[in-house]
Formats: sequence, C-alpha cells, structure tokens
Amino acid sequence: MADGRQLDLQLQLLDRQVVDAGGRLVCKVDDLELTATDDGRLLVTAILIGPRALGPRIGGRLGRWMAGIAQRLSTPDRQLPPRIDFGQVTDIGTAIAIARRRSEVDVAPLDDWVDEHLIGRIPGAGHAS
Amino acid sequence: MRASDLIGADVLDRDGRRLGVVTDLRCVQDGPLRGAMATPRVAALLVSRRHTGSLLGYDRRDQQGPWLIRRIVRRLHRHLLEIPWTAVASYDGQITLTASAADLTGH
Amino acid sequence: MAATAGTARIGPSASRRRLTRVAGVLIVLAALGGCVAPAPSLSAYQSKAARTASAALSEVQTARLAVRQAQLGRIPHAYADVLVSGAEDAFAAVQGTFDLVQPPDDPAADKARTSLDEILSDGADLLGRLRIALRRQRADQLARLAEQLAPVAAKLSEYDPAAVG
Amino acid sequence: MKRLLAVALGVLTAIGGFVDIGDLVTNALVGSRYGLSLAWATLIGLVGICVFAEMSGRVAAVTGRATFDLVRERLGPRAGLANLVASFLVTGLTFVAEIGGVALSLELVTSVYYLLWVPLVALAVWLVIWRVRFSVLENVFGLLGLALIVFGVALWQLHPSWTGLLHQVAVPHKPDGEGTPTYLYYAIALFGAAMTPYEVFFFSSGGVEERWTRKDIITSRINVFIGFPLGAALSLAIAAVSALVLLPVGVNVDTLGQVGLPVAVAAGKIALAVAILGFVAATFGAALETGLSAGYTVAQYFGWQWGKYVRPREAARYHAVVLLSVLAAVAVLLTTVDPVKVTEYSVVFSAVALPLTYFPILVVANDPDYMGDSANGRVTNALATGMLVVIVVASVAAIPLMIATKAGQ
Repeated sequence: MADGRQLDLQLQLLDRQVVDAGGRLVCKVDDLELTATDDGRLLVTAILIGPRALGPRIGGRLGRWMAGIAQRLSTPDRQLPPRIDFGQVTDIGTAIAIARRRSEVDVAPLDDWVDEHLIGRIPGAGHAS
Repeated sequence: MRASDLIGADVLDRDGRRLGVVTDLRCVQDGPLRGAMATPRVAALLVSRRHTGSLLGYDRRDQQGPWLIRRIVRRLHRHLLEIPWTAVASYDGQITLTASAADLTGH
Repeated sequence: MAATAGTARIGPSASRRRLTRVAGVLIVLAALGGCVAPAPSLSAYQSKAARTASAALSEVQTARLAVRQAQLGRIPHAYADVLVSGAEDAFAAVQGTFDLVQPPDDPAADKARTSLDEILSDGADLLGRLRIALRRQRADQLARLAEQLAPVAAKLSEYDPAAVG
Repeated sequence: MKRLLAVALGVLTAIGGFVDIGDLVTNALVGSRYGLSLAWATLIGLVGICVFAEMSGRVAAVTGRATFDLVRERLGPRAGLANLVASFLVTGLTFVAEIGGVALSLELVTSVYYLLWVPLVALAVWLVIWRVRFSVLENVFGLLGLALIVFGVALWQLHPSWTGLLHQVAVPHKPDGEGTPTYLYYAIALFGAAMTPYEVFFFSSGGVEERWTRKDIITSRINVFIGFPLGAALSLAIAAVSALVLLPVGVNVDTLGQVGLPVAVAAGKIALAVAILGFVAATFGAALETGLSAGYTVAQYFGWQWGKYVRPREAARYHAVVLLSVLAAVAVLLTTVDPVKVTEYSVVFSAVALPLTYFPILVVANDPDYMGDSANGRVTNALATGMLVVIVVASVAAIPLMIATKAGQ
C-alpha cells in the first residue's frame, strides 16, 4: 500500500488523531520513534504516546513538569512512553488508522482511572444516549 | 531516538556554519514491510532559517491559498533547503553535514 | 508560533514570559479600572458626577417603566418585582460609589456634589418605598410614588455638574 | 420530503441557536445606548460567523476532524496548548454566563433569587449532556429558541419608522456625546457576541458526532447561510426594540429584565411570557453547547475519545472535563459575580480569542492534502482573508480599548 509515497513527518503525521479498527479515537501521534539501521538508514518504527512523549515537545517548565509527573505515576517496568508499533498502522490520512482495538492498546492509564473512579460510578455511564 | 530530537535541531555545514533549523523530516515509504505498510524512511531534512509557520505547509506547496498567508509564509521560508539524509555526517543535539554551505545553497 | 525544540530557547521564551506577565498586569488593571479612584481634578469629578446622574436616571426610569407596565397589566407581578428590586439595588450601588469619591478642593465641586446628593437620596428613598408598595400590591400608593419619581427623573436628566448654582 | 424536513429543522435550530446570553445582553445594551448606529458590527460579525462556520463545517464533513484537532495539527503542540488554554477559558467564561442567564430568566418568572436557581440549572445542564441524545438536545432547544421571534413581533407592534431604522443601519454614525473609544469598544463586543468561538467548536464537533460526509456539505451550507442571517436579524430586532423603547427615556440595559421590557411595552403579557421562554431556551441551549465545547476542546487537543455517540464510559476523560466545568461554573457564579457583567466581558474576550481558531481552520480549508477538491475557492478566500484582517484587528484592539474605556463606561 502506498509504496514509495512521500511523507513529511511534521506536516502529515505528527499531532494527528489515531483511530482504532472500530472507529474509536485512541490518542494523538505525540511523537515518533526513529530507529537507525546498520546501513545508516533512519526508519520510523513506532508512534509514541502520552505526556512523556508530548512533554518534551511542549518544552519549558510545563513540558518537563508534564513528562515528570507521568514518569512518577508509571510503574518501574515501563520507563518509556507507551508506543504503537508502526506495523499496526493501516492508513495515513486525516487520521491515522491502526489495526487493533483501543482496549487492546494500553495507552491511557488516566482514562481507565477516570472511568473506574469517577465516570463509571455515575448511573447511566454504560449506555450511549 | 524521537522525531522531535531532529525537528527543530540546528543544522551546521562541514565548516561549522549554521544553515538553519530542521523544519520537517521528509520520508519515503520504501522501508521494510511492517504490517500493512512499508516503513517510512527518512530521506531528507527540510531546513529553513526559522521554524515559524512551516507547519502550515505553504513552504512546500505552490498553489495553496489564500494568497496573503501564502505570500507571508513563503517569504519567511524563502531559503528552504531539502538536504538528503545521506549528506548528514552526525546528529547529536545538532546536525552536521558532510558538505559546505556553498555546495548546498548553490551560492 | 510553532514549537522550537532547539537549544536556543532561553531567549525568546523569557521575553515571551515577560510579555505574558505584562499582559496579565494589564488585564488586572482593566478589571480594576471599573473601581473608583479619588477624582484628581474638577473636570474629572464633574464628568464622574454626570455619569453617575445618567446611571441613576437609567435605574429610576426602569422602575417607572416597570410600574407603569405592571399597572397596565402588561408585565406579571414577579417580573415587575425583579425589575424594581434590581433598579433599587443598582441605584444604591451607583449612589454609594459616587459618595465614596473624594471631591477636589473646589467650591464648584462641592456644589455639584451637594445638588446631586440631594437628588440621589430622594431617588433612593422613593425607589425603596416603590418596592415596598409593589410587594404589598398597593395600587394607590404605587401610582402616587411613580408620580413622585417623575420629577426625580427630570432632575437627573437635566443635571449638569458645571451649571449648578 | 424527509430530507426537506431535516433541512428545515436544521435551519430553524440554526436561527434559534444563533442567539445566546451574549447576543441578548449586548444587543439590548448597545441598542439602548447607541440605537442601531452599531448594527454594522453585528452585520460584519454575521459575515464572519458564516465564513467561519461554513469552512469548519466543510472541513468536518470532508475530513471527519473537528476544530481543535486541526488547531494542534497546524500550530503544533506548544502553540496549540496556549491556544487550548485561551479557548477553554473563553468558552468557560461563556458557559458561566449562559448558566447565569438561565438562572436570571427563571428569576424573572418566579422572583426566586437567581443564585438559588444556579445549582439546579447546572444539574439540569449536566443531566441533559449526560443522558439526552445529541440530535434531541440540538433540536429541542434550537426550536424553543425560536420563541425569540417575539422580538420581531414587538418591533412590528411599535410601528417604527422603517426608513429611519434602515437609515441608522445603512449609514453608520456615532451619536453625539459618546467617545470614539467607547463606540469602538461596543462594536467589538457586538462582533464578539455574533462570532463566539464555541459556536464553531460546537458546529464542527456536532458535524462529526452526526457523521457528516461530503454529501452533507450542502445541508451545512443551507443551515449557515439561511439560519445565521435570520438569527442575526433577531439580534438586530432585540437592539431595535431596545433603541425604540429604552433609549428615549434614558434606560441603559444592565439586567436581563430590562432586555424583555420593550416586548411587554410593545406587545403585552403573553408576548413577554414567550420572550422569557425564549430566554430560557436560548441560554439553556447555549449552556449545553458551551459545556460540550469545553470538553471538545480539551479532548480534541489530547486525542481522547469524545462525544455523545459513545457510552460515557468510553469517553471517560471527556465527560470528566464536562463535569468539572459544570462544577467550576457553579463555583464562579456562587461568588455572586453578576452574570450580566460576566456576559459583557465574555463577548469581548471571545473577540480576543477568535484568531486562534479562525486562522488554523482557514489554512486547513485550503489544504489540498486534507480537502482534495473541496478546498476553498477564490471567492471564499477573498472573503475569508478580509475577515481574517478584521478578526485580527478586533482581537488586538479589544484589550487596549477595554482599558481605555474602563470596559465601556
């Protein structure tokens, strides 16, 4: 699909909405992971998500603060920002489509927390209006 | 490494002369197949004197309107360079090229 | 506009921060601008008095209009009550604000103050009685009080701080 | 037939939804002080909101992306965040004003002090956002808002000199004895009232909620180009009755009760009751829109799931933002700040914040990468660029004028 297509990362990939296989909104492309190969090529290998990816891009005190808090709240086995492997990407357009379901991508611990402790406890939270 | 480590980084030529900052990474999707798509490979750096307004896309497209905004943004980026990734000697906070500024800008 | 993730961030962001701070101070000043400062000169005091008179007139006329429409059966009692009470409150606020202004040391200023004060206390008194009569639904009193308010409105509308004597 | 009904419904809700507490208060206030001599500002605002809403509706239909998605994509995370903070604060301020407006309207009916209504109104707003379907919420309050047409009836009943009114509109002039800065300050207030940013957040996000496609562009255009001008006509009617009834006797509007007074004078008790119904519907509807918009802006910046088309649990963070906004609005109102004053400031700050969202939308509406062959044409761009200049001038001038005039004294 789209072999040899030209893609400007900042203009066409960064900060775009990521959408799951069911059309649900997952996250933004907060940053991109680049990996250098042995032969000196640089490849885009993953979408990086969350405050620890976004914070450094915002920069300044606020950005450091944002990334720092997320770092503190994360478990020791997960020192890096959550990532979606580029192999999951099925389409790059006005949104970035991925092959998995949102529930399968463990990207938003805050969402789960808010759901569990606040929104999920309000009657009617389980029904679409 | 992250894309944001390169975007916004200063670009120096072989002799240490500053050319500008990286405003974008131009990729070509011809890397190894990974899932449904070929992996994008960084093919070139877009380098301009400044970063302001490069996100709007006018520096790269001729026809995009409206006229007033296009004029302003293109003027800001009139020294836009596309430098092939193969011309990068090293990247570590700032980017150093293998060529001199004169070779790259043509004057 | 766009984020610069480079190293030369200290300069522009410091000046931006200063700019934000200046903007913040300006907004606070704008908010405080609504409050009263001591009147510095005769002309400033007189224009303050003129503005007070027109603000007070607005409230008196609102109350009169409300009472007249209520008497004609064109507005419900509750609505008239809200309008008249609102006018009374706002009138008191206007009066209170004016009274707190320090007039400049000038006989003309004192005259402007005394004459406006007189009209304002008449107005405040009548508006209070109007509200009481309205809540008690005393039609006869209402008519009389509304009539008494007419000359107050006339005086407020003709009030000229420079020409009181 | 069904399609025609849907289009008619869209237009009617656009009319009813155009007027909110900002339009009510600002138009009545300006009418009672300047007559119709500032109608030009409302008309420029109308052109602006039409251009802005048409573009963002088209972008939403073609790309499925709402306003704040694009703000971050085109401005980047850093400027986008500053933009988010400003837009969120202005929307929040408007939200406070709308909830206060509902409470003040209820006070007019019951003479129960408005602050006692505030928590109940806020609860009702939140419950409707939480449980009622999007299309129902949009249509019911839009249609009830049409009750404000009674201001047009009242204007008719006053038998004004139509040529005189038209002359005031067509030939802008500054009344004697009013300073130029104050005149311009109120021009910006009217402009901001007609062109409030949340209207566009709501319009474009609503388009995404209702899954617009390219086919819906025409519907969205009809809504905008017929509904909004008629809504602006209502705004002008409010200013006109205020100019005819209140201006001559020296009443300057500073309460919601005064806004309705000319209707009673012109057309009596029933008409006034209808007007109050219109107040409640218009402010309640706008409270819903601003409450939803507060959530839209934050969720769209961070890429969270938002919207009413999914179960609240699936959009937990979005609903949390809405809920917290409701609580914050109640807290602000309970400080006894005057909702009418909040309204007056909110319309001016709306004008200040406008370029922040207008500019990215204008750029994206031109971007062939997003829009394909639905990008802006030459005529749209000429109009949109002219509007951009007006919006930037108004935005830059607003705060200095606010300071110079002590907020319009």
